[in-house]
Amino acid sequence: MARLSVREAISAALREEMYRDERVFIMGEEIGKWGGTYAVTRGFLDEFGEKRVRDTPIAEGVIVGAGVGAAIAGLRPVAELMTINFAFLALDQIVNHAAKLHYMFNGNIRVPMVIRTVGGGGRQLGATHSQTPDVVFAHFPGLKVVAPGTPADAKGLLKSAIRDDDPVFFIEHATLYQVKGEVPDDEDYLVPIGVSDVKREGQDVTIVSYSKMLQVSLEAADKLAGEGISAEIVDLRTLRPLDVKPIIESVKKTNRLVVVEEGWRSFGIGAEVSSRVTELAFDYLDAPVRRVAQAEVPLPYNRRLEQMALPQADDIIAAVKDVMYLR
Amino acid sequence: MARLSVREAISAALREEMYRDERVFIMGEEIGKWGGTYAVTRGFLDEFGEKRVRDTPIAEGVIVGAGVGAAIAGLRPVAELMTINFAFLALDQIVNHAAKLHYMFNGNIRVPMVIRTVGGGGRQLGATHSQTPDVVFAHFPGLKVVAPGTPADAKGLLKSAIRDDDPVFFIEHATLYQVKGEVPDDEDYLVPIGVSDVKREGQDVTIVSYSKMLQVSLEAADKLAGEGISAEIVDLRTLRPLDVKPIIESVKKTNRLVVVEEGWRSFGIGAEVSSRVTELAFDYLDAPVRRVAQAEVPLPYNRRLEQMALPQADDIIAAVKDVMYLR
Amino acid sequence: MARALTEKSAELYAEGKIGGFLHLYIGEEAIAVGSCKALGDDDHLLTAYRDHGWAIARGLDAGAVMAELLGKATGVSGGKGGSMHLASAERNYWGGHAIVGGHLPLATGVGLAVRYEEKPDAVLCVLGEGTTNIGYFHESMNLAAIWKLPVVFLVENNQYGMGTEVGRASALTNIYEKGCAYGIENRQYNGQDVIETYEVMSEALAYARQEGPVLLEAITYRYVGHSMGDPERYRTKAEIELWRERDPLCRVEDKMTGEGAATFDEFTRLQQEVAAEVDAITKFAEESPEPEDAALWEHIYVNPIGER
Amino acid sequence: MARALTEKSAELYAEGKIGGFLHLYIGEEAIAVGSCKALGDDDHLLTAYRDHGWAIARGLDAGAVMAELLGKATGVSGGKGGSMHLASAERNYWGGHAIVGGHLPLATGVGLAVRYEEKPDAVLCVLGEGTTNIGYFHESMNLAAIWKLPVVFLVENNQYGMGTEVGRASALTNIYEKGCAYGIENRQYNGQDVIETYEVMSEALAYARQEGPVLLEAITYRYVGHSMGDPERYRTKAEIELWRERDPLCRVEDKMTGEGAATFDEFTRLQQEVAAEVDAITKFAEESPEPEDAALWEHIYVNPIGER
Ligand SMILES: Cc1ncc(C[n+]2csc(CCOP(=O)(O)OP(=O)(O)O)c2C)c(N)n1
Ligand SMILES: Cc1ncc(C[n+]2csc(CCOP(=O)(O)OP(=O)(O)O)c2C)c(N)n1
Ligand SMILES: [Mg+2]
Ligand SMILES: [Mg+2]
Repeated sequence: MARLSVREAISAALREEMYRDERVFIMGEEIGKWGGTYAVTRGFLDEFGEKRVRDTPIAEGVIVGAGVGAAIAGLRPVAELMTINFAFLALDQIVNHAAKLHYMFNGNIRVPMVIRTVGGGGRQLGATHSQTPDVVFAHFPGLKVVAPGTPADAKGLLKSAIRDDDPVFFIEHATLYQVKGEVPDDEDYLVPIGVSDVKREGQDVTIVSYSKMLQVSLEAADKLAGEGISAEIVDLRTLRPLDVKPIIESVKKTNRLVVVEEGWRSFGIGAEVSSRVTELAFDYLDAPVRRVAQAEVPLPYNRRLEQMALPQADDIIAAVKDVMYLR
Repeated sequence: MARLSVREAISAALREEMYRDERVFIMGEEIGKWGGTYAVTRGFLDEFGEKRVRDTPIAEGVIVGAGVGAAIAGLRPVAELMTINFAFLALDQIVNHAAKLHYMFNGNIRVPMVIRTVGGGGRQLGATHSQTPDVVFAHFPGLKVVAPGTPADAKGLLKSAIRDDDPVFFIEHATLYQVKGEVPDDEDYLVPIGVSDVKREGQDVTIVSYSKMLQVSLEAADKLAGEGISAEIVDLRTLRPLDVKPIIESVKKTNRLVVVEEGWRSFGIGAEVSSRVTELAFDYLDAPVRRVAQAEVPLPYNRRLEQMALPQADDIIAAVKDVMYLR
Repeated sequence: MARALTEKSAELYAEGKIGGFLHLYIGEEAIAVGSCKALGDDDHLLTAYRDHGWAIARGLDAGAVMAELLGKATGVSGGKGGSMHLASAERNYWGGHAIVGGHLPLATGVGLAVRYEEKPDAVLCVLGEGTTNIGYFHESMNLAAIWKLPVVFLVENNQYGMGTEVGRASALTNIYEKGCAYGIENRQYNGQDVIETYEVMSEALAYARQEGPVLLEAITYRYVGHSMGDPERYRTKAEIELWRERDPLCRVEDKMTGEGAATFDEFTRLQQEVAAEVDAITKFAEESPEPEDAALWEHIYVNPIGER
Repeated sequence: MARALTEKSAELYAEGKIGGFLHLYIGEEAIAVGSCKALGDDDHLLTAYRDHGWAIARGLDAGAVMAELLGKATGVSGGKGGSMHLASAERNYWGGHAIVGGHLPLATGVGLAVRYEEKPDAVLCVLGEGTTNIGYFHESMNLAAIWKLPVVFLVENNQYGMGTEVGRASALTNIYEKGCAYGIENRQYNGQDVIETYEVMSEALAYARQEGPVLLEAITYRYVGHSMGDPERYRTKAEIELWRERDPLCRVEDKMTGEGAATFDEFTRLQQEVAAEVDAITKFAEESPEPEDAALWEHIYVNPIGER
């Protein structure tokens, strides 16, 4: 075990997999000379050389598309999109190509690639640079979508993603990189894709969350504990395919559910979780599911307004009290 | 009143608005000389000339983006994307530009434009050409998203969209164009954006749907009536902003809800409807909400497989019986 | 052969046995035949949706191609891809693709893999002239150029993108000149001539293997509509007739008989053989089974994860 | 003035009063100043995120610009846009935009509106050299060319896109040559010279009004990091020094004093006046109120629809 930040955990995963498999390489804007805009790949260019650490032009479509092509031809590319906001420029490659070729060609073509990107708000970057549109990607069959919330999961899931034979869309969070935690050193430490995880046990209410909002939910749970409320926290980790089993089990115990996501509420991640739980555990629910999410506005630059729009620990606490009929 | 097909209704709306307002013009691939791939704009080039009926290169990004620019500068463009599958190539312009400029510039910039496009499967066009990813667009604040299911709504909503000062994403359906119905002749016949509509009254169960699936739901309701089950059908018509009031009212009466959409179930339109109803009318529900949707696969070419994957009237009937505990 | 098969498929489409879109290649066959002749077995090929001719020329089993058009389990894509999505991993044919320009980045990536693994192969990427106006073209050409990838981009300039004449959509009508913005080798040639195609393509592939990308423009014409059902309001009968005179098949026939390389009788015999083969293929395809219901759920993922 | 204001904003950023990204324009000011001098009041302007210099040069109120950087209600975008999103409908300045290349299609559309309404105006669209590699560049240039839209695309070639030298990302390093793929007028010039900028821009605008699009390349350099916080591992101090010698401000000063058009004293006085003004502006901005909470919900739509 080592104590690593999410940034270090992701770097370690990339480095280990690049040593393990010659076919793994990374490409993207500013990942080489600059060292990655979030410093995840600092030093990689010197360590692995220009062949395996490829700075690209600003051209998101061909960054992903060339990754798809290289994967088809047998390599295992890790293509980086500097932020998820720019992933829209590559959406056609992601959902019409990466996600569909294997099925459309009846298994004759494989696309073993990872698309790494960074989402999230809270850094005053304005409406176009602060989005959390994870749900958009999670909607497409053929893609696997992963969004870790701790250093250990970040490492284990990224390693799994690189070893996976399917296209994986891997979403990091801009304000999680500094978060630290214990991470196994084992070079074969893998966290399985498609398995939700109970991050904190509790009795009174279930909070479902992922990525940055996992950390905020943990913070809320601490405060709630101080008020004598015991919250169980389930971390989705993978958005597609969605693993609801641990959520259902938890809800059967707590009978109350709050879903927390950073993105907009309407047509968001929480809607799916809420619907599934209602479908599968209707009779166990003592209160309607509550969703905590971003105010439905393009995120403003002003710091106060931005923070108003983003879900905070206090919003989670309020929602928990709502489903417990404590207000 | 005249009996028009959806195609004729949309043509009429475009034509009337182009006569009413000189600033309205249409642009897109094959809309001029070819007359539109779905023949919606047949004859328009001769009628209005090259200035107002503009064939474009195959370049979805600039088709939408030039529309946004022209709208900023005071025109009222109607940009056509040949199908919604190609809208992914313009997603950045749609959600990062059209949807955000007004807010980001604090009201100083307006984007009064319509993006018309065509979605839906069932024509054996294969995985990349058969999608119904309406939910992707509905997720973004700043955009209005409209998807009519009848000729009258198609006409009234398109006219409203063109007169609206905000960007409207207008989704037609490839297999709805032939559907006929009564359409008011009045040149100021408008259907308001953001208002769901009860299309059939009933007592036993509420079916929520829109676009093509509205027609399939009506068909299912007819069959159900034969079995003595009375279904109320609410047509969403607008996906953003979503109007749930008529749904809640209906559920308070029927106590049962089935949501029908053509797209994939996970993170789909139905998830949001289901969540909202559970939030707002939890105590009125006698059964968990059921969703009927597309099998979560990239749609296959083979006709039988494709039809298996798409929601059919029989699937709706089965879901209705489920929520009525009749099986 | 490609011609006959395509004409047969048009018949089947008309009979309603083929669904979806069907983009015929009639008039442009010389390009596929000449090019595939120049391609090595280990070279790679990617095309757009007008892919029947290419699939046949690349040596895919004609029965499996026809079966795919009919959506049968024996089709090259198991009936799931359809006419726009023919492919064969064995023949390094990475597909027909239906999103205009979407396969250009893919081809660039295949080229990257070839260089990465230090192989001597080349990649042929086929596109229409209308496709050169989309952003993908620009991004792919630029990346291929700076990384010196072994990709030949072959533009089939058949004068129209659906109903749009080249000059109405593209600032340059000599498409090959667009190579200037990437400082790459480029050339225009007569796509109706199978021999010229072969020669130009051989040279381009050799250059690509050694140096980097090439942009070729084959001047050609499609005799028929963009896809089945095209009303063709955008061009005249006279224009089509003009091009029919330059038909690539007649050209070969004239040339070979003229040079004494083959006799008229030999051609007639060949045509009869082809007709017989097409019948056999069609029979095979028509009699092939539909995919099983279970096929709907197969190949979504290589490593499926049960939703729990 | 632009320089002084920008330097002040860097200070404020360092003090934590400005959030988000802050992209400085130091070293490139001659381009904005010379260009805006050439623009008419009714002409249109669109830029990327490196927009402070442009906003000032286009005549936006400097106090409102500084207030925007501080996220204040008095900012040009009410504090909602931030440093990358300055705009003014009155000055036909349709914004700073933060998505690389995203404003090129917009500028094309503004040009379309100008032609549609048969107005005599032109559109100036400013972009970086790194931006010429994205698909939007290609699609916009082509559309502007075939429709002969009155748009001047001005590339500020400051040698880097973030940490990437022009030649590592672009097949052509003389960016203006990319115009060849669209058959349009194009030219490279010295962006460090305000007078030359003015002259070249005046000519380009005149041409655009009459004929159609122009691609200009201004050779320039940014003295500072891409944005505040750039570690600048990708270039040497010596390179920066070399360019500092070509500083556009010193250039003007040298030239005007050399020609006797102004004295050294006059320049010193000007600098003092500017410093005083910057102080006043900063004070105004700092003392301005924050936006109200209600602002969060305003301007999502022009025609809002209550969710029912
Ligand atoms: C991104 C995208 N936009 C539009 C279409 C619709 N479409 C299919 S083929 C075509 C014309 C392509 O013309 P060209 O590149 O000249 O190829 P050709 O069909 O002439 O071989 C269009 C517009 C599409 N499939 N994908
Ligand atoms: C679509 C997109 N991709 C990536 C980025 C991140 N990014 C911001 S500025 C920039 C470099 C742009 O370089 P250039 O066009 O030369 O402009 P300069 O900053 O030098 O003025 C990049 C990659 C972005 N904002 N948008
Ligand atoms: Mg063509
Ligand atoms: Mg630059």
